[in-house]
Amino acid sequence: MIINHPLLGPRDAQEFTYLGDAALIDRPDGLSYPTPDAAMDAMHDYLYQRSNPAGEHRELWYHEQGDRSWLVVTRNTVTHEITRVELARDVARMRGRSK
Amino acid sequence: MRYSGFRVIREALTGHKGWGPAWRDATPQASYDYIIVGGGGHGLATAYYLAKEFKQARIAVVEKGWIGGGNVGRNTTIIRSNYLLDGNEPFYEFSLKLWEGLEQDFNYNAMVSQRGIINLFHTDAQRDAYTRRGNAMILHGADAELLNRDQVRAMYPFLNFDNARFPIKGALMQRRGGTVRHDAVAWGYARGASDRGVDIIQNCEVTGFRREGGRVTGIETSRGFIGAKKIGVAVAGSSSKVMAAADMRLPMESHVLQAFVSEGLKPVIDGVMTYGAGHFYVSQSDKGGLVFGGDIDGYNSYAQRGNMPVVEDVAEGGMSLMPMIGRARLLRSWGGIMDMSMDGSPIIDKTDIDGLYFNGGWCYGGFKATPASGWCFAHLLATGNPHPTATAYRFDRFRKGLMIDEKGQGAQPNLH
Amino acid sequence: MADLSLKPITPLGNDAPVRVTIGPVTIAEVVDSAFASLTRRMGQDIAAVAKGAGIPLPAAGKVEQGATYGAFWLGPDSWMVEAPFASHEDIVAHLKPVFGETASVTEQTDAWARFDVTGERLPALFERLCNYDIARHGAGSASRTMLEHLGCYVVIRSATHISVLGPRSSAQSLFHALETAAHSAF
Amino acid sequence: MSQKNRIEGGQIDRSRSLSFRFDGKSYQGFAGDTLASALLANGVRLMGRSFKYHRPRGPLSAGSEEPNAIVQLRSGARQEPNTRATVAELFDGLEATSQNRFPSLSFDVMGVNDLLSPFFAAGFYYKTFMWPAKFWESVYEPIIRRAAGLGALSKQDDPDQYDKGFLHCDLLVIGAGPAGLAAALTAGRAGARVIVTDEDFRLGGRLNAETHAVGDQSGADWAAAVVAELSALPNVRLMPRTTTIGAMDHGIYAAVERVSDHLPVPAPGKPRQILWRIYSGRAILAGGATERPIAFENNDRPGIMLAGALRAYANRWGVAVGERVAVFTNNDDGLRTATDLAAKGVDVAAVIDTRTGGPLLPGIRHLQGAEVIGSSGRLGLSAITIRHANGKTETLPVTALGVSGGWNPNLNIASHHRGRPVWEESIAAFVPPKDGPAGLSAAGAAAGLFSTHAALRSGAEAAVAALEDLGLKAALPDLPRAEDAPVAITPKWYVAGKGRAWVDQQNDVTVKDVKLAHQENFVSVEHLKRYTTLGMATDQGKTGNILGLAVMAELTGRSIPETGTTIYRPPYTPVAMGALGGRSRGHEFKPTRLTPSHKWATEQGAVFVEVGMWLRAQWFPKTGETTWRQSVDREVLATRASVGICDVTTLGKIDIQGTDAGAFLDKVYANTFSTLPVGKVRYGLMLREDGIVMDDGTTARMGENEWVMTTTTANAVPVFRHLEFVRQCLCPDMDVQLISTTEAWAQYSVAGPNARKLLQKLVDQDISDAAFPYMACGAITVKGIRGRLFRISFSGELAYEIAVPTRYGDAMIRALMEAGAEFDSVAYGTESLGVMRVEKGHVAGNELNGTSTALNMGLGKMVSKKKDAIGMVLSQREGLVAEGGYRIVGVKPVDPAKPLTAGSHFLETGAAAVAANDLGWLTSVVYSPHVGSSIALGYLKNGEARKGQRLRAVNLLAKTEVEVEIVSAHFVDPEGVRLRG
Repeated sequence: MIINHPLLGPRDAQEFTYLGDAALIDRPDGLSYPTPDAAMDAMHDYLYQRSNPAGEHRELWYHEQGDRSWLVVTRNTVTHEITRVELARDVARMRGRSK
Repeated sequence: MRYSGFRVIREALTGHKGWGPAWRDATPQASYDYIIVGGGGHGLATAYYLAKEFKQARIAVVEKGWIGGGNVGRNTTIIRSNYLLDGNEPFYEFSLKLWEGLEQDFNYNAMVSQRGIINLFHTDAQRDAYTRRGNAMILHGADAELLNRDQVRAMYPFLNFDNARFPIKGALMQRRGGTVRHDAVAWGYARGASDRGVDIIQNCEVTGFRREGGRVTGIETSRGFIGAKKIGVAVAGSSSKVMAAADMRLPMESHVLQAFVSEGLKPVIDGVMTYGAGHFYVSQSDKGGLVFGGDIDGYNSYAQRGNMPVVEDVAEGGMSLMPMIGRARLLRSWGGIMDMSMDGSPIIDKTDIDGLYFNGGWCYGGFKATPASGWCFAHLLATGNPHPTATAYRFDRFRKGLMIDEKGQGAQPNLH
Repeated sequence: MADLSLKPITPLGNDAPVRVTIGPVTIAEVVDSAFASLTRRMGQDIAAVAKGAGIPLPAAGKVEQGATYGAFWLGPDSWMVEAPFASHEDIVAHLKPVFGETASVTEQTDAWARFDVTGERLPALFERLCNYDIARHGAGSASRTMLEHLGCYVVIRSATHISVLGPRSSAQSLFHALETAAHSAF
Repeated sequence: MSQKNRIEGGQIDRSRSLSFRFDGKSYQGFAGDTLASALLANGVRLMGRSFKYHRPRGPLSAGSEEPNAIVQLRSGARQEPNTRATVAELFDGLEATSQNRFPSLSFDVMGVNDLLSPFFAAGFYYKTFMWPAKFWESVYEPIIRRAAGLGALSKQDDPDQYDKGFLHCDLLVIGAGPAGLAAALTAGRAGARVIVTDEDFRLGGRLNAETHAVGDQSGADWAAAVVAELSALPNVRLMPRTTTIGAMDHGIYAAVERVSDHLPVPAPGKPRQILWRIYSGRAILAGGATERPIAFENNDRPGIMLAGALRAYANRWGVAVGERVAVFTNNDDGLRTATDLAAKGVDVAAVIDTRTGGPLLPGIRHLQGAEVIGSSGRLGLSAITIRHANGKTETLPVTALGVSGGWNPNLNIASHHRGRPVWEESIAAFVPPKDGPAGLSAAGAAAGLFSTHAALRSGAEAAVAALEDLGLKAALPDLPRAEDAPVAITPKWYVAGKGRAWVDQQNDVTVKDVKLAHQENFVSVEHLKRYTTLGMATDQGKTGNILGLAVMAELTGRSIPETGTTIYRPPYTPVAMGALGGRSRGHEFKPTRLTPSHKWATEQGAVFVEVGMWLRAQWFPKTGETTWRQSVDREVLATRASVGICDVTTLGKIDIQGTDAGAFLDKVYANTFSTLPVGKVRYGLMLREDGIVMDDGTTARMGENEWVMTTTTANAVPVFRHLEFVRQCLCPDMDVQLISTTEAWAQYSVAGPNARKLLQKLVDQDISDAAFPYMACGAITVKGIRGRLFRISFSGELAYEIAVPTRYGDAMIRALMEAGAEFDSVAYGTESLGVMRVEKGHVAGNELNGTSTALNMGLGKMVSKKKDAIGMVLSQREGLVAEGGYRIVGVKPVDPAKPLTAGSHFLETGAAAVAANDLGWLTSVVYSPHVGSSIALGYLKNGEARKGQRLRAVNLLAKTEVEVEIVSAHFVDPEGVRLRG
């Protein structure tokens, strides 16, 4: 596969390491819950539950053998067609993450 | 119709006119007591044991395409019970015992062949881990041996012992491990189930579950609604898709695993071998092809095909382990979809919806599990309780911190 | 008392750099440049000071050579700065005063084994080593890519001069790969 | 030697005669021959035996689709089983032997299978061999395995080299026949980067095998002229002997170039084959078409071949396969074979045409509405039996028969993304799917366009369209005149009859087997294939598959498109494993990482061990030491008594800078770091999000905003990846910068009571306990060289880790040993490192096993609940904090003489060896010269409470057990006095 890196252009996916669903960006704040159980519920859903769609999938790839950018790649899991590639850092900020 | 050597001879002399269909092609009835969604190995085995061992009736298996067309028809045919953890080992040993009696049980020669499996190790840490595992296996009543380098060499002299980047130091061996003719497993279960009155319905795709007050009452299919008291889903490769129709998210991702077969060769590799320093495992089929594979491609996929990096990675492992295969030719590659769970172990459990049961998340260990998976799923469906060897395969183990993580990779499906 | 002063060795483990010629190409171990990574700190602007100090900050995928300093792009807001080893052995000491707390600077000289490949038909060699399209990118391009299972920087200084920077501990494996590929290609 | 069947003409170089051997017998051929054409020229038709019935077989084809003429090429370590004689390029001294026969090809005792064939019908083995149960493995299967298989591996290492590479182009053209050449010409002249691959050693495809003209020259001459023009274009790369084996994602194609297979041995330094990964903007499949036979009784005898092949042998190789030939066809293309052979003076006895009406061939006995219903000849065709339109039968003596059932486009690659082929009635064949790989189009015969004119035109047009997609302009070249005959075919799949009519010749699948599969409900094409093995031979059913499914379609009453095809998968033709492995084998399987002290350690005769990619010194044998234990005991005792030195460069080092670095470390470590003063080091515990320990190590604060993290050797890469994930994806606004410095610094551990004394001789600054206390760190100089010093200890002794730029690493170890001489300092390796860390109770690889928590490791208190560090929340799940869980303990044998074994399990005294009684296991075992016995760390259920208890450490693999005492994991200096000394 070829991932069209937003900064470097087309690169062989072999240079990247795959993590999984881009929802892993949306990490809950473990201290923001009324009880430890509630925090565990939220963290459990975050870490273990997956939509795993047959079709469009937003997912995290790390350019390990390249510039070490984490990317959010929008890819069809049935055809492998890639329709969008973004820097994960930008996506994280768009989702309201900061420090 | 019972198969036997005499029968084969008689048919041969009379032009094979007497052979009937191996299984009936059934058309859906209005309703059943049990519907098994998925006509793969696990689904067919479930129906077979429901009828034969748990004396249940009014059972149907519905299959989207043709039976045995999923991973049971597309794998590297290995059976073994060389697991480490308490949650797994009893189940896989139960499965191996079922394999050992399978052909006589369902009167079909699936060519269960216990020619032994060895896991090579190349470091002291791997040796320690295999020692721990071998002991765990024996504690669970399985067989295990630790071979030293010379014992491995005597067994497979053509391995790379003298010019290796990662020298072979020994191996964990399970003599009762081996291979099975994978397609025949599906056909044998289908035939056995069909003979016991199970309706096998091909080309019937499930499009939804009908629910009334928190319990399932049947399935919507491409061939209309079919009612059911209990529904068991065993659709490896499509688990998330099918369960989404019941509004469930699963702790798993679907990944593609490629596997390969070489041209037919005279016998050279007797048993099954896994390489401890690369992603490569191999056996040789009765037909002569080297059947081998390695790692999954590593990204979510339903495409049933992979890409070159893994093909090359596997070949590099093979060439570094047994440089003689440089002149053997790869004949065919294929890709199957693995439901990779979050700890690398499966789920056989009730769902929160009454009457709906789930069997999946087998990663790439599903084939060897087929008999026990069918038996244990049938047990759960028929009795409502998990089979003693499958009590750990629960949905809530992740929430409770009771993961069954053989590889110690954590919630990273593509590393299991 | 014995002389305890320290003498350096090359990445390939010798007193002097190695150099071989195979067909039209020469592969040379290079030890006369010092390297440091330069990364802009959050919210800082370093363009002006860099310019003032003659330190180029090339765009993504590019390499640029200044009078004393050269640099190629490592990642977002991050560059590998090169300078002559003789004058800049302690390159960090040169760069810190320039950037102060506006950038993070880390010595990288000995993190890498540098091999310069010179000669004609370099694409014919590199097509057997990495998937980086030498012909399309051309002179002035630089990229990290996979080469013989190693993460290496391929720096195209000109059509006939390419530097390969690989992990220093794997210098021998990398050099062997370059040699083998050259024999295979020419 | 006479080449009795050689006739004039063809593209062979008669000035270059080549000698070769087949089954020990010597023959002559010419440059340009294949092994098959050369053998046929010499009158040899029998070249192989079939898989199941061991039937005598000769070539069916003249190309890579060959199912029958499968031989063993070369000998010794280069022995190459299952080689298709029809594509094996002849070279001087070529050596080939027939395979799958005993004792000889002409007399094969396994031929008895043919007589027993009624018992070996499709799937018979599923119905028998089940009694008694044990007999399968012990009796039946071994016999089957011995009988199965085709050629044999040498069991020796492949002596040849292989290579890999990456190519980039705008347009990839797969196949260099008329369509491919026209496409390449169009794109090449437009200046696009073009790559043309063709499996043949001579470019031109069918143009080399046909007689009709292209423009005013012969097809072969036109092809040669175009090839000459293309070779002159710098932007075009012609790759003969290169098979494109598969379509991957996003325009990537895999191709294998056979660089040296046409040579006796590869030239020095040159590979046998190269695997190319081709990155294309667009691709055109111009792979031509494959002819299919018509099945009839005994249609598999040597001498019976595809009509197009019979023609190709005559036109391209100047070989008349038989002195008297016939043609059996259901289409006009078959008639060409008759006319071409007749024109070459070959005696064409008859053309048996299943069709009626239409013009008769002039001057040739053209029997319309007739069928071939049988053949005879034990080891080769001697006669065929014809049934005339009027029902009369006739036996016609011929030694060769050309059969044509029509042509199938070679669409495989277009279906590699699982697109389903489309049935085209007008040619009675499947054409490429509409939903093939993105960017791939088909042209010429591969697209079902069979005339030369249509091939040329479609190739050129496909190129124009492909370039347009890429924003490049190309003009249609003025194409030469060429034949444009329409396809005239009346489908005929098999001739009904009592006997066996072969569908898959190599695997011996007959029409009867297909019928039996149908009878037993194996009607899906996938079931048909798997039950009968149709299409599973080395040719993957290139000639037989469509035939088989046509028969099944007829039986089920479904149409052929309804019946469908099986899935097309890579590779297009079989590929040598060596090519897929490339250079990565032997010691080059993976790169080797060497430590800075490697050169010195080698001089010391150190024993090395693989640690990941690293080679590390395991121990340093001294003269007189005969066992590794002696060396390791000496190293450990000397270190604890005085001072020892160990290269610890392999530990991961990560430079962490930025104003938020402290907060960042608080996020990724379970314990707190932001409070650490400058100049101090702290031990850190890193968790995965699931609460399991990921890694541990020390992190030093070198400056206000400058930190240096160390990781374990094994986890350096995953930890860095994890840090980048937290930095970019979870905390995108933190001011933190990361870079690895693992390779930049050579780092040595100097441990033991005399460590300070030794180091002070080299370090220019004061490192007294007052100036440089326990857990201090800082920049120093070593004889004027910049360095770093960390006062940390893994051994429990007074210890430091000192770092200098890697280029000085070699000098540093020499200097340390020199300076340490007065203290009898020793160098120690990974074994002693392991002994001392176990003596001190430090966890390492065997304890950091990916399933253990801080609590398991006795480090539970390190997990701060006050901050939301990665893994904190989930580390508190009930299953992970349950009472009685695994805790790390120290283990000692009650009898010091008894050795322990890592991996042994804990059982209580008297408890049966069953899983229910399993209490845990020994993780790490060493011999401690300090304790004077084997000691171990272990994970033990409720371990804390069991200290002082006696248990059994059982190793059921070796049938040994040792009574052990559970003790504290700290075997030396539990109070930690020494390291603060």
